[in-house]
Amino acid sequence: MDVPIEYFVLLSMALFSIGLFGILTRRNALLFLMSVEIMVNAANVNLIAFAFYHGNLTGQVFALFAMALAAAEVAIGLGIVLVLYRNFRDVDVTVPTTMRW
Amino acid sequence: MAVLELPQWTALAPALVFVATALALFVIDSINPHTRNRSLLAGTTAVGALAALGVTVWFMLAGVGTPTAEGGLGVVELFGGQFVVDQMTLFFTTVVSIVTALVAVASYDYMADHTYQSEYYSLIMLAATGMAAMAAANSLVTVFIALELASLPSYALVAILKDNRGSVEAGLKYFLIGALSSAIFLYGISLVYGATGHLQLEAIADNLDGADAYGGLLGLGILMLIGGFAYKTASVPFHFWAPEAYEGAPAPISAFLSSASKAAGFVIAFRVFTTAFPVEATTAVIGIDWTTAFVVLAIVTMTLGNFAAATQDNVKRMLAYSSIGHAGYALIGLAGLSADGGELVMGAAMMHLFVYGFMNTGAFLFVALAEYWGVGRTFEDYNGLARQAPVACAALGIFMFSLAGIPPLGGFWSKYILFTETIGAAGTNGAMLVVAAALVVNSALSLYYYSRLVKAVWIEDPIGERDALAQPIGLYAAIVVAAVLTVVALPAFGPIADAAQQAAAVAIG
Amino acid sequence: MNDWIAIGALALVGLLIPLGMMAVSFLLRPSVPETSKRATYESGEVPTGGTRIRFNIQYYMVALLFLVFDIETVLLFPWAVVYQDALAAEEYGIVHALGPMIAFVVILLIGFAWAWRTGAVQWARTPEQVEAGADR
Amino acid sequence: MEGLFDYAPAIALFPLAAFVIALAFGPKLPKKGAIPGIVATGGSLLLSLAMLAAVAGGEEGYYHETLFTWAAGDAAGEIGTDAIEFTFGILIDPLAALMLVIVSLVAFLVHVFSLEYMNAEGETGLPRYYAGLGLFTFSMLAFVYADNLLMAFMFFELVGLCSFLLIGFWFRTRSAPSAAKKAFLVTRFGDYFFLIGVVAIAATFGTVQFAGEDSFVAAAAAAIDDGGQLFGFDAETWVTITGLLVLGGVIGKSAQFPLHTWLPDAMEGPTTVSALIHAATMVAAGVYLVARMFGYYALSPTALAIIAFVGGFTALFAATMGVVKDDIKQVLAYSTISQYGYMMLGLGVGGYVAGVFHLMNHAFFKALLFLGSGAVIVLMHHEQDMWKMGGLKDKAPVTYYTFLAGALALAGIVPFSGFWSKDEILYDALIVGLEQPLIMAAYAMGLIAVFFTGFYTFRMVFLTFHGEPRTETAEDPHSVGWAIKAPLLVLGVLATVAGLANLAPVAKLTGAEISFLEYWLDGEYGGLEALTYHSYHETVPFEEGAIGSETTTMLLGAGLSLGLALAGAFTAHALYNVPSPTRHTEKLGGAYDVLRSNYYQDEYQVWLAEGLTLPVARAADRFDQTVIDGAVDGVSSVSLFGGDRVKRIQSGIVTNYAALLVAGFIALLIVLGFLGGWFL
Repeated sequence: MDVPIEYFVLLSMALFSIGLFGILTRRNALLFLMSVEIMVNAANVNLIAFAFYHGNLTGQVFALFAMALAAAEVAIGLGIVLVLYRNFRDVDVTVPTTMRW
Repeated sequence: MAVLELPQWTALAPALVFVATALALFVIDSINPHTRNRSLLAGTTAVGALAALGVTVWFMLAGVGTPTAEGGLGVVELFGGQFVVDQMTLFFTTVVSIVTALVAVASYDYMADHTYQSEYYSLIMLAATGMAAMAAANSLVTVFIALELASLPSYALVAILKDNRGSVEAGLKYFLIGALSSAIFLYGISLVYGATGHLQLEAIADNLDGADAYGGLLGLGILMLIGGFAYKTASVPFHFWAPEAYEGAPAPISAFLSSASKAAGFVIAFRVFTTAFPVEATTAVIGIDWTTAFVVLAIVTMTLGNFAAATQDNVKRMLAYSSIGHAGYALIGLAGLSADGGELVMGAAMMHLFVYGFMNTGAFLFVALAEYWGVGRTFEDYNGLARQAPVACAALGIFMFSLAGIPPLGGFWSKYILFTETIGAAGTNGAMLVVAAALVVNSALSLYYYSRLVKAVWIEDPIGERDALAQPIGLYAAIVVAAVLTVVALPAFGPIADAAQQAAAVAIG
Repeated sequence: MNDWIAIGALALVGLLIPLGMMAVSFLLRPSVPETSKRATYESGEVPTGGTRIRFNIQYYMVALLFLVFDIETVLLFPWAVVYQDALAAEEYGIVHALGPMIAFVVILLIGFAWAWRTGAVQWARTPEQVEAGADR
Repeated sequence: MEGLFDYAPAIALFPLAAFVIALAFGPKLPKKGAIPGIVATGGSLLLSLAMLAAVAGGEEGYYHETLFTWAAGDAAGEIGTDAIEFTFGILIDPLAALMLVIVSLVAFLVHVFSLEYMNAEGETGLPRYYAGLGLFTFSMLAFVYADNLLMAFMFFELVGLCSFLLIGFWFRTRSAPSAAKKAFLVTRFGDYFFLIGVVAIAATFGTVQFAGEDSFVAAAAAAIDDGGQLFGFDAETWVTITGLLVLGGVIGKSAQFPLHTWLPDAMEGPTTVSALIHAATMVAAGVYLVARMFGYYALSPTALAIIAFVGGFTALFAATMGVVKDDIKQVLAYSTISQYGYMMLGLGVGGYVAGVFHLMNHAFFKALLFLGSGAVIVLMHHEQDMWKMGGLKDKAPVTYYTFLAGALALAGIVPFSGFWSKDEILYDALIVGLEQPLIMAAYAMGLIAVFFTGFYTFRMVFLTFHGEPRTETAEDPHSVGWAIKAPLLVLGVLATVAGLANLAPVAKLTGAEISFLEYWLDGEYGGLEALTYHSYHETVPFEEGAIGSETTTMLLGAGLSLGLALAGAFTAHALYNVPSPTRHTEKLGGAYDVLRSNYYQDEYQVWLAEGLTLPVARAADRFDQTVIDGAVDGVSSVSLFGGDRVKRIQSGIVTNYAALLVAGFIALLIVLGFLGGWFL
């Protein structure tokens, strides 16, 4: 199989952009989190594709770490979303604006 | 000294001490769930931080990181170059551990009524571990892991006051921007990896010329890395979390984040950009000098931070913006790098971060004290505090004037050296003159709002009647120690400057 | 011919079959709109309350713990793959190969023990425990 | 003898102690601080005499010691040493030792005189007076033995301050404070140039030492020999420029044209102060400074010629104004200006010995005259107008005869001291003037001034002491005590015989080696080689001529000046030594008004201040108020406004943050990508 590396980069960039789009448009905290996960996975796609391309395993191993960290991040994020809901009765990220300027 | 006989991995001892302390706290809490034994918890934390400090200082004295040619033990490389322990590592580990110790001591009083005691302290220790690891990270893998290790506990720490809307809001914003930034950072890493095929910093530098075909890709990757560092150091345009996070977080955590976390962010930025992307070689590949980006960021960051700070009413938020401004000053260290050196500028930036670590921690701890007293948040609320708490307010005066850069305090010397070195660097990079001008203008502006606080505390009359103020021993001790360190930084400035310059020189190689 | 054509055909068929079934069903079924048909199914009982119910917080705790150990496994895999080779290699002893992973697992275990002790995996609390931990 | 030099700092420190004592305990002391002052200045006098002896009898013959280094740096000069040091040090060579004796002697006598003059009539604020005198004496002595230009400058300023304080001693009157301010401002104006000169010299040569290997004088000489450039000028031109800058301070302090206007007004101070500060010592500081760094001026013929010409002009100019004054102190003030003009003339033509000689003599006879006038004022119950005096000769013989001795010295009548020194100056000017037209002009002015000097001096004497008493107070004068008479007698003797120190014409005629002062300043009795008369004489670039033989020239010049002085004296005798003299002013016609108004010097300076400086200052103020302040205020309000706008970016809504973050990132990406060519 000989898919040029550019395609993977394009794929990952598309994923990244989709994630970014989600972050910019979604107000729901969970969707926000999911969008971030998409971006992280875009990076993982890159890492794995380039690991294949360069013929070393560094990228793949790093992708594993990235996944672990993303999971940890989500765990924290969910906790924060939980206390957010408790305090603001909503998971809309645009609601908490007590501090500004 | 005995360092020689130790196994290699012990070079990471400061970080290991931190993590061991965190685990010890978990064990303590497991033995006696939900323990409220503050002395034990805060004490363990402080002892752990001081132990890490002791080890670091011992390493420094023993000559770890000092080039062997000068009689030192040389730079220690670990795990195939994934970690490196050199002078810069030790320099910044010192900052992190001192700030951690101060924060732990101050939290003894500040968090007295809090439910989650052991969690709080162990999260601090884990974050400190991350920061110490950041100082030693020498590969984009370890950089990212360490960065996340520092960030994740920080999110939780900011939001730890679960019933306080401000704290939760701050945590949410910090987390969301942090998650976005780390995603961008990770993507940047993947692009750099794609362009060079390596994640270890020296290996990246060695393979830069092989990345000719991917100049744009590498450039975008580097830019995304800059984004990640900008987030960690609260620099424009990734600074948006900072004002809210610092304002909403418990004040000792604000101190911790704005001092230690920022310093750690800078150390990896310094290391990545000096080791992995040497200016000349990188410019050849990506077609542009990346210092340009830092010149722009430094100017914009310091200007935005100071300008926004000038009109704040809320003391904590003012300090938050001023912290952004100081990030701008420290960014000069990267902006001033050039093909034929720049270690002087970077050393000056490191000095500034060192001194800033104390004075800014102290300032935030004073806010912690004010919150402990419950006097309110605005400048007016602080009016006339000096009559009731002269010692703490004298310390505040020291912090403010040092932050503003008034002689003869430590902040003046670091800023002064930064300024002269910036001017010196203008020989190779004309834009540095603009940076120097911005530095001066912003310092002048900063004096306005710093002195405003001093004036409020010392000169103004209190607005209303105030009850007698308690004198929490932990907070007072931390503030006084921070003030003493700020003042002591003056006679000690020679050694600090030497250490910073040497560390920068070794890092740039 | 290209391999892709087969894939394309498969995708097409995969799409057509459910759509076709739905279309056939739509054409054949009688249409009798009734409010009870829209009600939440609760085993024949009359439904009470809204469809959105709050889950016990323990679901979250357990989910998090699951996540942690799930990820642990991910990190165990590459280690397991190279373990034999590492033992076989001269320069790495068993301490070098096994030590880090033991440290990793120990850290996890400490965390797990702490979570257990502080009640993260406790599904329900007895009245005494509720009493004791009222402030949590 | 050498060990004595270790006590040199005490010379200045004694009066400083007196200052502190008078300030701290003055009101409680019996004589309100006079006694400590007398003791201290007496001690200074004894020590100064000991220094004189030590210089004369010592091995080295001088004392040069750095006592305290208060700043040292790496700032390299344009040439010279690569590190600069600012120090306090003491340099006692023959010149300084002589001056120390003069200053401490006059100060001592003035202190004694004050005991009666000031303490007599329930004067208030005496501790302030004695403190001022003590501080002045301290500053002046320290100035005299300063071993570098910067230290000299500091004490130069300090004596100026003391002068200000003492002129304004009677600060409740209207005129005294204004005179004090005028004195301060005018001398400050000159000092301003002095300061620039100090900085220029320090920056050029990297040293401000007067003497020794690393003095700026030596450095300047070396620079001229090298023929290099200094700050884009020829070395000599630059030396001239810096020398003239320093000369600004000299002109201000020694009341030379055009900065002389403060001195007559300074007579508002107590007469003792006038005697000490505005006649004998402080005003001499300027001339002394020229003598001190004479080696430097000697390098520049231009600077010397300017000094000479200014001196000669001032001598004549002030003498003419002295002719029409009615106030006894005013006459003396103008004569002081005139006499310092002579000294400048002497130094300017290279007559180092003559200048210093006249400085010494003048210190004695002018202090005498001022103290004498003080005695007259006491006699006259504080009346200073000479037209209200007359006939005091018989009622106060001691005052009269001592005053007469001083007057004869001032007029330059042989054999009183003033004759010898003035004659030497004029002789030096003449021999140089024969080769240099400009100096000749200066000489001519000096010569004409001799006539006026003789005239106004004896006009003063005759109006005051001779004729019939013109008022009731003059008929029944107040009596004076020993504290007034004793200083008068001492000074009277000195004014009469001080000429013996350097009887140069006699020496030339007879061949006897009796020009002691010349030997003294020439290092015959010890001193620094570079600071000796013959060393200077070699450096001074003027040719010397003669009319016939040297002796002829000398006799001719002496005869001419003596004749003119006598002519002036006899004119005064004819006009005023009558029982009831009249003013004779109508004979002067329109010139009277000009002279009476001091050549409108004050008017034009006031016009300069009000017509020129004030509008400029107003414009500058307007500029400062509007443009500068406006800019500063503008910057601050723009900053605050900008800060207010900037912080609005922080909208509080986290999705906005994400959007702005991405936007900022993309902006950076576009800029860098565009510059780096990533999109191509």
